Amino acid sequence: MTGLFENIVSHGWAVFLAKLIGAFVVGTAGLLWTLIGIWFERKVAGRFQDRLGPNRVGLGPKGRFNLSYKFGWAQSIADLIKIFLKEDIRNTGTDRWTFNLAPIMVTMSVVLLWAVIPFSDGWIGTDLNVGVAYLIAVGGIGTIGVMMAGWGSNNKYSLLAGFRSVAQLISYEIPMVVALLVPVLMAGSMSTQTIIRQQYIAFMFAVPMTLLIFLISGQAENGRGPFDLLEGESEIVAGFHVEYSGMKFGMFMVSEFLHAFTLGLLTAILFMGGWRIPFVPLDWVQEGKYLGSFIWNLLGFVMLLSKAMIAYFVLIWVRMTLPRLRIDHLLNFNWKFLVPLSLINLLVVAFVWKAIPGTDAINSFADAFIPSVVLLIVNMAMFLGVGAVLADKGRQERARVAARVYPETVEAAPTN
Amino acid sequence: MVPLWLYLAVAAALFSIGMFGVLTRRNAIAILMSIELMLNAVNINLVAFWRYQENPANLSGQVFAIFVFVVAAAEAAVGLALIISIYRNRQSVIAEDVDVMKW
Amino acid sequence: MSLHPWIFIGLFFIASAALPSVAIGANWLLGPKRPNSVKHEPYECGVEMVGSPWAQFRAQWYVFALVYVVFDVEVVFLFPWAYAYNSLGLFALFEVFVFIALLLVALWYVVRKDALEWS
Amino acid sequence: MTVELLVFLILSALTLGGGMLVVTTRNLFHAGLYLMISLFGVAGLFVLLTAPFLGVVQVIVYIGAIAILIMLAIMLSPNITNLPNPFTAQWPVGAALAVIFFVMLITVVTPVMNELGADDWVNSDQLTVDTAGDVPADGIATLGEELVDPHKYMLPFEVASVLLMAAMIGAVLLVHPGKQAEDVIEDVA
Repeated sequence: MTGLFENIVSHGWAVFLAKLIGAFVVGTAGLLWTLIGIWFERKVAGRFQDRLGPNRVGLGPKGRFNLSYKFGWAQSIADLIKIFLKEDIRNTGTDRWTFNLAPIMVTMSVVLLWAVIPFSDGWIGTDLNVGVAYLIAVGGIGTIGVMMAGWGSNNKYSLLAGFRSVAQLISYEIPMVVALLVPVLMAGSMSTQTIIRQQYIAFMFAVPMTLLIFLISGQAENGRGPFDLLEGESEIVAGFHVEYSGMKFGMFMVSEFLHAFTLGLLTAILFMGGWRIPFVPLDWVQEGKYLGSFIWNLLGFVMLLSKAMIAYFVLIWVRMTLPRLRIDHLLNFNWKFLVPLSLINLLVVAFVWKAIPGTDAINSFADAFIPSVVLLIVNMAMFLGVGAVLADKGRQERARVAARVYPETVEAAPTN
Repeated sequence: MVPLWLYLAVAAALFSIGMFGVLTRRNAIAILMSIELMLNAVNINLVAFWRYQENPANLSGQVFAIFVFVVAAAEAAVGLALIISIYRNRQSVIAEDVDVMKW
Repeated sequence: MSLHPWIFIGLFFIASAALPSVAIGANWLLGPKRPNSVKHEPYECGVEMVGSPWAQFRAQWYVFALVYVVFDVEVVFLFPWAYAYNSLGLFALFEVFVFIALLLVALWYVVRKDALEWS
Repeated sequence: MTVELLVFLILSALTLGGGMLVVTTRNLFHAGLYLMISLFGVAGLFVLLTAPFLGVVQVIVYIGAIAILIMLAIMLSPNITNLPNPFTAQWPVGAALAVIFFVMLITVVTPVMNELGADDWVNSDQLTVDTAGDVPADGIATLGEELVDPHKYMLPFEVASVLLMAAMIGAVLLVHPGKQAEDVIEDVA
């Protein structure tokens, strides 16, 4: 691409133009991906709830059950067209700039994540040496957007939900960040690309506990699944974006879906080995052996997408299965359980990492094998410990609630 | 590269703006925000001097800036807590109204 | 260290701000505009709005943000440590252990004070 | 004008413009947002000074945490959108002092520049190209090593932890007085 422009303009401008176009292409691809993502999610959600999901819109051959548009693949496109034709309402008393900028900020915070996502060995926006810290920094912009939306709407529900959302977002950012430290520590780098290259054995097999913490806090950061009380229909009507309509509301929707998928991507990159194809040596891909580098890159891209889809599917699964948490439970769970657990987990991994010799230079599957097995065993022990603690807490809590709600039954029942 | 004095000028201007805010705003939270601006001016200076020394391999400027972050965080946390506490007792966040110690 | 990658980040900033703006702008152009005073009232489940949305909020929210700030700053120290961990000795781990332990003690205190309790 | 200078000018405009608006806006919520813009400009300046880690940390800590804390505190206090009179009566004195201080700082900066060998300091890459050395390729690793190095910054590192602990406990005690603390306050008052 740069070469193409060099014929027309000077080298500096050629690089600039190529990068600008690259940025727009990646950003647009990200936003358009939501069309597929939303369709996929609605389909999967439909199956979880024992229904079909979107099945009308779209052209296709006649199906077995005489439903000619069975897959509804064009549902998202129809929704897109519809949302473009909606009236853009701004209610009285809103703070104009704050109100209008909020959806842009929220979308930005998600799209910006894509700048450092390595889609393949050679396909990456830019490989920052502070990549993981950048991911966290960008995430913070979304919090500001939520706050602006809540405040700018001149609505009690919005403001209250904005407060709640901010409390949730900032609370769950801590375990997420601490969980991100573990891959950084194991790879000895903050660059997303290096983290992938260092996963001779995917980190998810070595540190499943960290993966779990990351997924839980990521899901909460995204405000989905059991943590979707910031838009709980029965409590605060639609959360901080109750006053938004048309594309501004659409942008909140898009950013939520895109964030969910990006979370899947990040899980794939940081814990599942990213574009690395299992059992294929790294230098085949990097030097383009046998197949040529384009094919390897393409294969890596497909690999990354399928891993991301698996993670995304798990997240949808959790979202569709678990009931919504109450806000006090949500915050208690974070501060009294997840934050200490993530910090202790970090220390344990760091200790094991130092205790095993040879972890400072891992350059092959064989190097990674023993540390991974030891870490896995340690993680299993941690799972058992945490499970025991949780089971004990659960028993106490049930007894406490029972004593409050049915005092007479508890007194009558045998104490043991 | 951009000459050093430009960074220093920006930092000086930011510091003066912050100072103006601290001296003239009535709202205590606004004063605190101005203080944050001043701290940032200091940080710009620290990092600029670090960058323009002959041997930037010595990271003292960056380390200093990080410790300024810590101090700023602690200051903001305690300062705002004080303001909220004062508001609770005296129903005001105007700095001039808090004059019990002015005798 | 070159600043080269950051040019892309800067451009990505522009792109990621421009794309949603274009979408919202297109919606503004394409959508109908039929304002009326009822439609533009703030939503309160159909009831007319009473008073300003500026109800007084509790300091509860502030406590969460406060604890968050402290842990966020802590993470800033942990990032370089984790980055350089492979070239550090066991003593560095001990230092970080003390570092984290102090903050966990503070968190324990805050929890014991019931300051993080939703009341 | 080089690209770097252009970027620098944009970032300083963000920083100073944002800062200016912070101290003059009546609406405190907007002031908080302008503060974020200003801090963001500073983060950009850090990146331009080849300290990208600091730039990112600036966004994480200042914008993502401290500014949000300030915003929450703003939203907790009443009557923020239209302060009747945002400035004290002595604001001209404050403005004059700030201007004098600014002029003073600039005049202090100038001789230093001259001493360092940039006679024509208004128009130069002289100073910078000659004296500024190369930044280490792996600055963050060095940062990590130095922070926990007993001969370098180990003590400040641990003291930072103590400071944060004290700040957290103290601030929570102030905002969330338990039963005993409330009694104490009432006794004093």
